[in-house]
Amino acid sequence: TAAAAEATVAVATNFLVPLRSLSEEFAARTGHSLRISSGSTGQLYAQITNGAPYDVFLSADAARPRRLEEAGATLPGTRRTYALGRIVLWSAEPDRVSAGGARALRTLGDGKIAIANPEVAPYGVASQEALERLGFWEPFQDRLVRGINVAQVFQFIGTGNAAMGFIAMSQLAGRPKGGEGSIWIVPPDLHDPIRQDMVLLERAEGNEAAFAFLDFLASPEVLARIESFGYSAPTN
Amino acid sequence: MPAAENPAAPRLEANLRLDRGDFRLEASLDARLSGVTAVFGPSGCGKTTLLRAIAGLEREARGRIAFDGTVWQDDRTFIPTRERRAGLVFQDARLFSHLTVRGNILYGHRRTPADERIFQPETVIRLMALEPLLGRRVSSLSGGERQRVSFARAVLATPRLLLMDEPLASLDQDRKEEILPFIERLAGELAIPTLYVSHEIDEVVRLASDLVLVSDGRVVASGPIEEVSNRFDLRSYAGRLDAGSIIRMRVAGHDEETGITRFAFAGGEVIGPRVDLPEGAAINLRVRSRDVAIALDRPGRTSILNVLPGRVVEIGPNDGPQAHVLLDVGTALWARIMRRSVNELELRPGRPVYALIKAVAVDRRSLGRPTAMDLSLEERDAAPPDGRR
Amino acid sequence: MPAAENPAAPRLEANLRLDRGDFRLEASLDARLSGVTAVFGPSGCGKTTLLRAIAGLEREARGRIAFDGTVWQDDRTFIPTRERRAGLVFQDARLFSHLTVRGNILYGHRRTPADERIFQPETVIRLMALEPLLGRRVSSLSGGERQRVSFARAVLATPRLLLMDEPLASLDQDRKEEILPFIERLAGELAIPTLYVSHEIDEVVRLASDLVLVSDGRVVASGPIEEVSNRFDLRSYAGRLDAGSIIRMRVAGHDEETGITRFAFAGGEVIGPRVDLPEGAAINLRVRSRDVAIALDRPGRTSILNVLPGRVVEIGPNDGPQAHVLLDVGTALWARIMRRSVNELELRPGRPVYALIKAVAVDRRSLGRPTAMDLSLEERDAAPPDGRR
Amino acid sequence: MPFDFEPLWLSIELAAITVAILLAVGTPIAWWLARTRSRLRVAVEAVVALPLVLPPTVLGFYLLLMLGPGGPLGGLLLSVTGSSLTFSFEGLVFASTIYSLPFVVQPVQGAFEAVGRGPLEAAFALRARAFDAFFTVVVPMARRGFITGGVLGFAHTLGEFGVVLMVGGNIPGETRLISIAVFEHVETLNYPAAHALSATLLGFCFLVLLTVYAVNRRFPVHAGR
Amino acid sequence: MPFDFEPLWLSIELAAITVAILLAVGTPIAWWLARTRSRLRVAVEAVVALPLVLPPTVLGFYLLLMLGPGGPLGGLLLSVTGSSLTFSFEGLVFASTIYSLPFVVQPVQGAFEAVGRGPLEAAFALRARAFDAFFTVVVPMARRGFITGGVLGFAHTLGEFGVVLMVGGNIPGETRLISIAVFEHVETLNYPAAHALSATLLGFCFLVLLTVYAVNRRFPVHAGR
Ligand SMILES: Nc1ncnc2c1ncn2[C@@H]1O[C@H](COP(=O)(O)OP(=O)(O)OP(=O)(O)O)[C@@H](O)[C@H]1O
Ligand SMILES: Nc1ncnc2c1ncn2[C@@H]1O[C@H](COP(=O)(O)OP(=O)(O)OP(=O)(O)O)[C@@H](O)[C@H]1O
Ligand SMILES: [Mg+2]
Ligand SMILES: [Mg+2]
Repeated sequence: TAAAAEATVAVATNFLVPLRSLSEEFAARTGHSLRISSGSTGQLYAQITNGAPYDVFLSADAARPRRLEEAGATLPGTRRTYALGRIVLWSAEPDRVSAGGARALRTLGDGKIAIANPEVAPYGVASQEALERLGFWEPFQDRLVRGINVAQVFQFIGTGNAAMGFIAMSQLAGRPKGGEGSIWIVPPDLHDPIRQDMVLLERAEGNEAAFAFLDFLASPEVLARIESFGYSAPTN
Repeated sequence: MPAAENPAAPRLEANLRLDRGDFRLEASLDARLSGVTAVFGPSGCGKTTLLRAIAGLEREARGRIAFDGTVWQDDRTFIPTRERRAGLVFQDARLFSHLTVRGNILYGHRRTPADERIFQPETVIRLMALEPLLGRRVSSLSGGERQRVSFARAVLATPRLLLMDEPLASLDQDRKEEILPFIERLAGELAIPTLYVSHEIDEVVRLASDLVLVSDGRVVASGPIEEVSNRFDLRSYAGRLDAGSIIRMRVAGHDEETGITRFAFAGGEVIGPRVDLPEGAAINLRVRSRDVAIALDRPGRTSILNVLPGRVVEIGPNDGPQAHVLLDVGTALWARIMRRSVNELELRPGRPVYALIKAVAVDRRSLGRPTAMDLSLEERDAAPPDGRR
Repeated sequence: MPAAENPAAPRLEANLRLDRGDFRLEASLDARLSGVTAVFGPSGCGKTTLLRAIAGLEREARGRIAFDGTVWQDDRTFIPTRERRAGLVFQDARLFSHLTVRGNILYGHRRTPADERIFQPETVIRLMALEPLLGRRVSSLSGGERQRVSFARAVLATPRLLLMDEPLASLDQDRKEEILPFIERLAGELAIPTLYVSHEIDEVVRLASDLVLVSDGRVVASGPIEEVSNRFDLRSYAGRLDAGSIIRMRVAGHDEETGITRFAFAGGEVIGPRVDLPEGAAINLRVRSRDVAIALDRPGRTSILNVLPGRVVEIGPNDGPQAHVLLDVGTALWARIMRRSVNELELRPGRPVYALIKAVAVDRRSLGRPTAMDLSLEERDAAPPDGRR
Repeated sequence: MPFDFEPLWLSIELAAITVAILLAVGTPIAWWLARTRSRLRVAVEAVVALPLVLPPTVLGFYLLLMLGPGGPLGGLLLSVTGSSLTFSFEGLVFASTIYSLPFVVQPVQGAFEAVGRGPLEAAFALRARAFDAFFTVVVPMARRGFITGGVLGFAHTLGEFGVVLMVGGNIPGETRLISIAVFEHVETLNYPAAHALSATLLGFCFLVLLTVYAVNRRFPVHAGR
Repeated sequence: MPFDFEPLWLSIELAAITVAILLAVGTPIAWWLARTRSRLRVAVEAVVALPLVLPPTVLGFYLLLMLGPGGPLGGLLLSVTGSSLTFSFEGLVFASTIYSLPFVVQPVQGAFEAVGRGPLEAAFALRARAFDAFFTVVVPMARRGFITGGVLGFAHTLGEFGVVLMVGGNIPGETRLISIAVFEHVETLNYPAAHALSATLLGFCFLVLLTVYAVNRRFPVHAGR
């Protein structure tokens, strides 16, 4: 149909790997291409409000796309949830947390438990909620270490510095040998949904690639792919 | 010829004032500079500061400096150092540690337009015996080697006025003997007037035609060296500076066999060690007053080869146990003898006497023995436009 | 008394080898050091390097050094500089730029145990006229002021061996006159042997009892100064070093009115400018060979006050137009006269002659005029344990 | 994924340009600081060191504010040149320059002070003009300071990523530097790639530093005795 | 939210301790580098500069590996002291020390080289022992280098963020530094708080630097003439 276009996508780091893989499919299917910039959600937000040349914003939360929309920096009607995050409790030691729930957490002893910083990371908020609902938030205060994001939490645990911690399920899914150590998939009812929203930015006006990408992400095949990356499909 | 008597010599006027903590330089100088003018004074009296101010390195110095008709500095003007073309040999060498000896020596030369250059680097290098050092880093040089490099460097920039701050202080006598005639020629034949700070009385007396006496930041006297150094009112400043008498003579003849040269002057002839000058050449000889004895009778068979008849002109005021006696032997001649002899010999103005001078005490004062310098003068016209290597 | 003749004087043995690019130090020295031993040699011959090696600052120097019975360095030992207690006055002052003059001066003093200290800081400060400078930053000092600080600093650390590298090069004559007697006493009465590098012939001759001649990295001779400086085979090294004759005398009497002192020696009496010593005191006098004339007849009425009868002992080998003639006037006396006079006067060994010496040419050689130093010696015992302020 | 050299070259280019600018800008500042007797000197010294104090991302944030189209500098630039500096290679250069300035100014200033006025005066007396003397005497004698400053500035620009990520926006081929690429690999748990890139970076820098120091060593500035 | 001073004090404490350790550790290294004729010197110089090249988070990651219970150093520490260094203030100190080492070593080394052997030799000849001479002569004469190094090290430790976040784990009262706090405010769009904290940090550092430079200025090391 139309000539091939290019859209610049600003993506929260936790969705970078899935996006890279999806962008090939996108290109194959639509003939358009993506330029991908990644960063933390807060960083991307600050950049966007200061004129960054992005067409599409894939956030790790729901708040910032909304704020951009409120500020009128987006194309109306383009904000939607593209994935729901899942958290898992992970330990590098086999069987340590397989039992799940309070039993798993009780094995912590003097060790450290790592979560993403709830102040800045949606996954951290979910982790905090899960701990609170299981009644461990208060008792663990002195054993809590906070990573800037789940990637850092993964490193804390992977290097054995933290005994266990909450990471994104997508992190394990993205790894060839995702099964090492032990995991417990946190049931969704232990935390509010981690909505990862996207929005087209003002700059995407008339950019066919950007609109095509919006549709692409909502297609059922792609949603299935997103689930395979360790997310839940959005329900809207 | 002392500069003061030479109307063609460039005139240096300086009226400077500079405060440095407790020290105040307040120097007033108005001198015609030709040849070497010695700057003499005790340690810490402000000689270095004065030279620096003349060179334009003391921005805070207030006052006026004019050289050879150009105002270098006054209330409105401040000509920078490089345009003054004042060559400086610093007391502390100040070699460029990142350059080799060659790099140091050629630094100023390369910045001198070819038509202003007087010397070939090779000439100066040979004279200063710097060949073996050329490729060396300056950090490996000995004290005297540094001084030679510093000296060569300044000279090769062909300054209009050379300011030397104890340039030969750590050189041995032989090396000095090589370099002194070179300085004399720079100042004399090449007309690069030179202010020369030195504590070495011998050096001062040998080199300088004029003398600037500095004390406690002030210029207390300046003028021809014999005059200043013999002025009785300046004794306390000039201290042990014993210039003696400088006598202009002509070479009257050589006696190859005994290694003797005869010099003729108004009062007759004097004998001294051989000098390499053709018959008839003019030369300044120096006779120190301490080397002159006085006799009333012509002595008999002695090794004292110079016996000059004359008469007493004046006897200096009381100067401790010693007395300075001015004789007229066809020219003025100072003698320093014990006051007791003045009494014993009943010396008084007008009395006929003989002046006795050992031949070995006759110093040729300028026009040193031939050195690499003589070559340099021949090369001067033949010099290629660029001395770079 | 030259050290070589003094069996109580500490012995310095050095057998050193050090390579520095093209330059090789290969010095062999075995000398008893008492008083001042001058190190003399042309620029770049290795004097500084030799002193540094003796002080233990040249780690790469191979060989053996022993001083006063202690091995400082050999194949296995290397005593560090501070334990050698070799005081160094560097050619380039090397003051501590972060300290004031006072801080510099007291640096070594504070590190010297109270019972080893010989001087009060006040004494040395007074002698060097450093009072007005005490609070100053060293960067504001003049060249001569730096040297004085450097000198004071070294002395106040009470070294066992003092190594001085041209310490007085930029000092004026008056200041030198103040400091030289101090050095003489350091070396003489306080028995701090001193190796003293200088290019100043006058200084060397005045201060040193012994001489080490260095040439091209090697020690070519060492021994009592009169001997070394008069050895004909060393003429080419010793160059223009004219030591003359050093004669031990007693003060025979003063003539206050004429400012004259009479000195008695084996051959009679000599007259010279007044010295401040009591009658009967021993003193070394120096008579330079250039100041001695020879006569066959006793001269008549002249200002030459010293006429010493004697005879010719020896006439030196051909040395250009000049001749060195050794006389016996009751003591050995060298005369330098023109060779022509040797012929004219038909001088030959055994011939009776008169030696003529102007009184103004009689130099007292050591035991200078009284200075702050005299005070310091009195203070020595009364010194409080700590000189800090 | 084939080894992607682009971020490496881009980083080297950025570091080289930044160091060049830092030397050009930092040298006069250092010279002024080393020479002046002005009372301002102390304040300027402190200001030069300040960029260091802020966390890089925060500094980046402020630079973004300042350089963005709404910022004071960015607005000006926009109206003059038609584009602001953010999200461009030029913007990275600007940000790195600000951020690494103290690394260059301070060592160079120290070296200038150590050289002192003496050599300059000697050069003037040898007919050198001010610039000539500065470049042929002062600069070579202060070489150690330039090397220290250049190395710190270069290495720091290579390694820095907070500021450049913020100001540059991680745009492939334009502002995606090797430090950001390494960071991305770590963030996405692609450790082998991170190790490989880091090793490349380290190896490259090690060689560069080795060369710089080896060359420097052959020309010791100061007398060893 | 009341203004939370804890991260500020913690940061200052960290920076102060780090600088103290850096001076203690960096000085001998700098001295060795300035004096040695070993061929190793060039390599060591390069190695010292290397931490700079890695992006902080990457360096933090490697430190995490090294210091973790499975790492070479962490394992050793664990068996000796019962705990590894990660997620503790001590760990931050260690990490900051590694990270800021070149900032101290290089200027100090430069200053040592500028001082040269001369003053040391003079001190030895004045009976000073090696340590005495070093501290009473070499160090004061190299003061400018120490100040440069100390300032760069201090400011950089205050501003550093990637490494400390990684190694420290952001534990309030223990490893939560002001740089992290500022970053959090920026990330959460709490700009007023970020501005306030940044301003406090800058103001404090400005005063510190002003004092350091003003004091230094009163004791110029080198002759001005
Ligand atoms: N790295 C080097 N390569 C070659 N020669 C060197 C090196 N370092 C020193 N020298 C030479 O060693 C010699 C001895 O130097 P030293 O400083 O001991 O001389 P000196 O006798 O003290 O001279 P001066 O009276 O001029 O101070 C000098 O000729 C010097 O050039
Ligand atoms: N900042 C200062 N405060 C007080 N006095 C100072 C200051 N700077 C220099 N001086 C003094 O100025 C005087 C002149 O110094 P200058 O270097 O000109 O002396 P000089 O005649 O060259 O001495 P020398 O023969 O010893 O080299 C010295 O007494 C020095 O102490
Ligand atoms: Mg001077
Ligand atoms: Mg020497």
